[in-house]
Amino acid sequence: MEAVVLVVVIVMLLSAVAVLLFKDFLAALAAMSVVSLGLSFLFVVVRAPDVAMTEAAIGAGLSSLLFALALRRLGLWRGQ
Amino acid sequence: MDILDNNTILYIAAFGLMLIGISGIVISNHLMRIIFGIALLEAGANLLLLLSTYHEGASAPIIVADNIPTMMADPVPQALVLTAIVIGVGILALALSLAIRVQRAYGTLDMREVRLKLEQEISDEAGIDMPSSSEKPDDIAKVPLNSVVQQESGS
Amino acid sequence: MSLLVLMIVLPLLTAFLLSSIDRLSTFAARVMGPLVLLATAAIGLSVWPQLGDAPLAVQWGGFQAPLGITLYADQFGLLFALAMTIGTLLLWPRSTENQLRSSSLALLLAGTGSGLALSGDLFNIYVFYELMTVVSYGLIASRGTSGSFASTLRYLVISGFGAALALAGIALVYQATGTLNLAQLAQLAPEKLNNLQGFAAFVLMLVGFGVKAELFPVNMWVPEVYATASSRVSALLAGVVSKLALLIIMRLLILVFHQPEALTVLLVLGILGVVSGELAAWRARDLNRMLAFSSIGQLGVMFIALSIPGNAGIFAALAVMVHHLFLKPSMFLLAERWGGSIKGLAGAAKTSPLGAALFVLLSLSLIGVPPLPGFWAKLLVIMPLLALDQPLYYFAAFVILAAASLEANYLFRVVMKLYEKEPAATPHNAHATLDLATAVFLGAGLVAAVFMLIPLADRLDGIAAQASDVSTYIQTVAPQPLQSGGVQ
Amino acid sequence: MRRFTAALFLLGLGVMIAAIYQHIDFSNTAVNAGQAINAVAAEETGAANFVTSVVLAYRGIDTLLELTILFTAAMIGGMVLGRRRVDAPRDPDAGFILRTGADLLFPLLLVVGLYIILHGHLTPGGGFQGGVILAAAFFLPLLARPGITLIDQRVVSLVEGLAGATFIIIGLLAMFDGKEFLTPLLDKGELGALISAGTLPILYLAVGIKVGSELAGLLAHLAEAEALD
Repeated sequence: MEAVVLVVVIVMLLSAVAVLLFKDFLAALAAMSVVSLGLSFLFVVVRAPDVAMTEAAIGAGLSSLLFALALRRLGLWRGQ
Repeated sequence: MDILDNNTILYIAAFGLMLIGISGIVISNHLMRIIFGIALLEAGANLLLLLSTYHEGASAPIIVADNIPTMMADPVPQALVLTAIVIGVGILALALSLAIRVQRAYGTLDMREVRLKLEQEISDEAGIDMPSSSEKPDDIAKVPLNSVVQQESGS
Repeated sequence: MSLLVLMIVLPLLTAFLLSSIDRLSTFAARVMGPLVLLATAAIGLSVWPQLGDAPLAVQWGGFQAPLGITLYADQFGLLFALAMTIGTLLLWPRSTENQLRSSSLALLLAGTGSGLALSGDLFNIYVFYELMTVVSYGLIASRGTSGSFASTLRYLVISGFGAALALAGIALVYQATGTLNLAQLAQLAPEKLNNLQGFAAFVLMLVGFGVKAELFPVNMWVPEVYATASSRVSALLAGVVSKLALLIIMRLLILVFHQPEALTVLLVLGILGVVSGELAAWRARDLNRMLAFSSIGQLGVMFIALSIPGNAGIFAALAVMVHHLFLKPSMFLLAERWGGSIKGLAGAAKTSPLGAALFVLLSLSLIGVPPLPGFWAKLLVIMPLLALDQPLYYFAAFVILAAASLEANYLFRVVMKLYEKEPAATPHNAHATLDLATAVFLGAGLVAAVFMLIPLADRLDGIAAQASDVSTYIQTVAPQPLQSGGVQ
Repeated sequence: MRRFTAALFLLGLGVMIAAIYQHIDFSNTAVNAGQAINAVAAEETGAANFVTSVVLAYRGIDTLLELTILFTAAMIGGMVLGRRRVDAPRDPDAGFILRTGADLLFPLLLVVGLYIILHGHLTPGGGFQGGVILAAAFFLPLLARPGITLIDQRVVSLVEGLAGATFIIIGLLAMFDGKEFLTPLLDKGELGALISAGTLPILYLAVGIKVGSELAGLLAHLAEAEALD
């Protein structure tokens, strides 16, 4: 269990750094979702299923959607 | 794994997220990155709040079929984090809406430029010369509109 | 059961329903907001006298003290809850474009402001504070200019940063004590929070809640916001909302954080606030920004007052707060039509003699010229500072005096312009009747205070004494002691 | 230079955090308000999910304020972004697959969302999580067919107003009963049954509808905002 948690934390922190370093905002957004999903896993580890569900739905899902919509309106969406 | 028990790893994650978030806010100038930084900082603070009374071996604070566990996790921080996450998404949406309007008006999301243009607008409205700012970076003033955004997103 | 909760809940309910009411009748929606605030102000005033003897604790949802959320009403809290409600009523936003939304926002501001002043639970304070912040964004942005959007955005970034730090501070407090109830925290703090962790929590929360209280390093938003928001909104934010944030810091300082380092931090940040604010105000060339910077300076004086240990500090801070509460909104209302460069104000006294006379009176009180309340408020800060007999406190007293002379310099510059014989090239607008009436009303309050100085001081001293009485707070709330495996 | 200062600042911050971490005492975490709530929550509120008890009963006012924050944010979002011009360019139609997918998913998401909301007092989940799914359900058709008006704006504002008002009115009903604001009413029922925990499921339904409508509104505002030409 500890090994899994350690791996998730490392991936999460690396993605968090990547959010700030990626030049492409879409890639940064993807890294942000990875952070949210990792966080959601950690919430399960600390026995908070309600919070984990919320983080997955809001942090990884809804926030990313909001960011994506905004990036498109701001002209920072490279895939377009 | 004596030094790296579960608790330590989780605390490192929480403080690490907060530190990375703060660096994002302090170092970058582009608004989107600052918003990302705030989101990371909030995520770290949420995790810290949940960890505040975390006990290894506790079960989730839910009773399933009359089976009352001996040790349940503390439900209070969970409720608090639930609240904080929802507040966070509300403010995030607001920040993004404002960002769209500000970019439409000023043509940039670089916060230093936004600040300069804001000063300019206030001064124009008041009918006075712009106060000389000591922080005014020369390179910024010369860069044409939009190009900073493209530099950030492109290449 | 106490009707006091209605002060918070009724404005929220009305705000939710306002757009639906508007579809039925526009007139009803227009008068509904002020009427509800009148009613809640009446409720608050009716509770006021009974709080003099004993404060009141109400448990939301009827759950026991450390489990549920406490609403704690003493005269200190209720004073500012009433200030918020009545202040919103006096400064009711008048926006032509977004009237309905502005009304909803004003109602929400009154409700959350009252709740913030009366809350007795750490996380509940955080949520109230966040709601108040979001409502302020709306009020600032309701002006609809690109400048107001940009300043709101910059304000949002600073606030978001501060709020996340405050949340981390709350996490540290809960980790150490296992409770969020302020009364229980007051019981446990000497044992569990008198250490580095407690100090870190204090600093984090100070930065978080200090954003609204215009605390020194996190007040970059102040001049921009007050220059771009409408005058009524600036008056509300500078006059009342900043005091509520200060009230939170005062409560935390009285009940939870007793480290001597905490006071030093406040003192240093206060001094820096006074110096930076007054210098910037001195350099400002338009009235709105001058008032904004001077407000930073005034809040700095309040932080200095807070750093005085014991009852004297609370009393002094309260006096300065109440003085500023009357003075700043009035000044911002006068600045409504006098926006723009100070040079352009030449001869404005001719078009609005009453406004100019009032501005002179307010300036004199702000500087602290003897018979006016501002003098006594500053005296209350400086006397205990000198009595403490420590170099840093002496320095603070010196800074306040030096700031007064700077204030005199830049305010008289404005006054001289107002009474200049040569009128400016562009004609001045006279003040809107309602703005001027409100400003005169607030100014009359200041003049009245001159004649009731002794009873007023007694009353404020009583409120300060009640606010700084930790044992009464604990007894009134009476939280059940926590034990492993449940309450006793 | 700027980067260097920032790096120095962060280094200092890191050292400070490490120092604080050294002083955190992990020993006394068993004594806290949460454990006290765990001991009495089943009896006092009748909900099997104690987080729900805390969110809706013990700290119900926090939840009300949180809904108000969403309400305010949605209102300001609408105010800031404004109405779109009629002649503003629209996004292209999303194509057959997404359209059909959206049509199929809409009822499914609706049912799942409501299920999660109504079981919030028994299992993990509740008004917030379910509300997000409801928001997604109503937003999906908008994504598939840009420019359609799925629901009347007046209906939306009525629904969100009423959902918030329901929460407050349930709280006020307790006051008419002589109890404090937001005291849970009605029979607590059998622990673990669908119809139990008194007014808590009704409150969660109000929360879910409120969260769903506000978030859908925010998403729609952002999606409808005009692109930068």
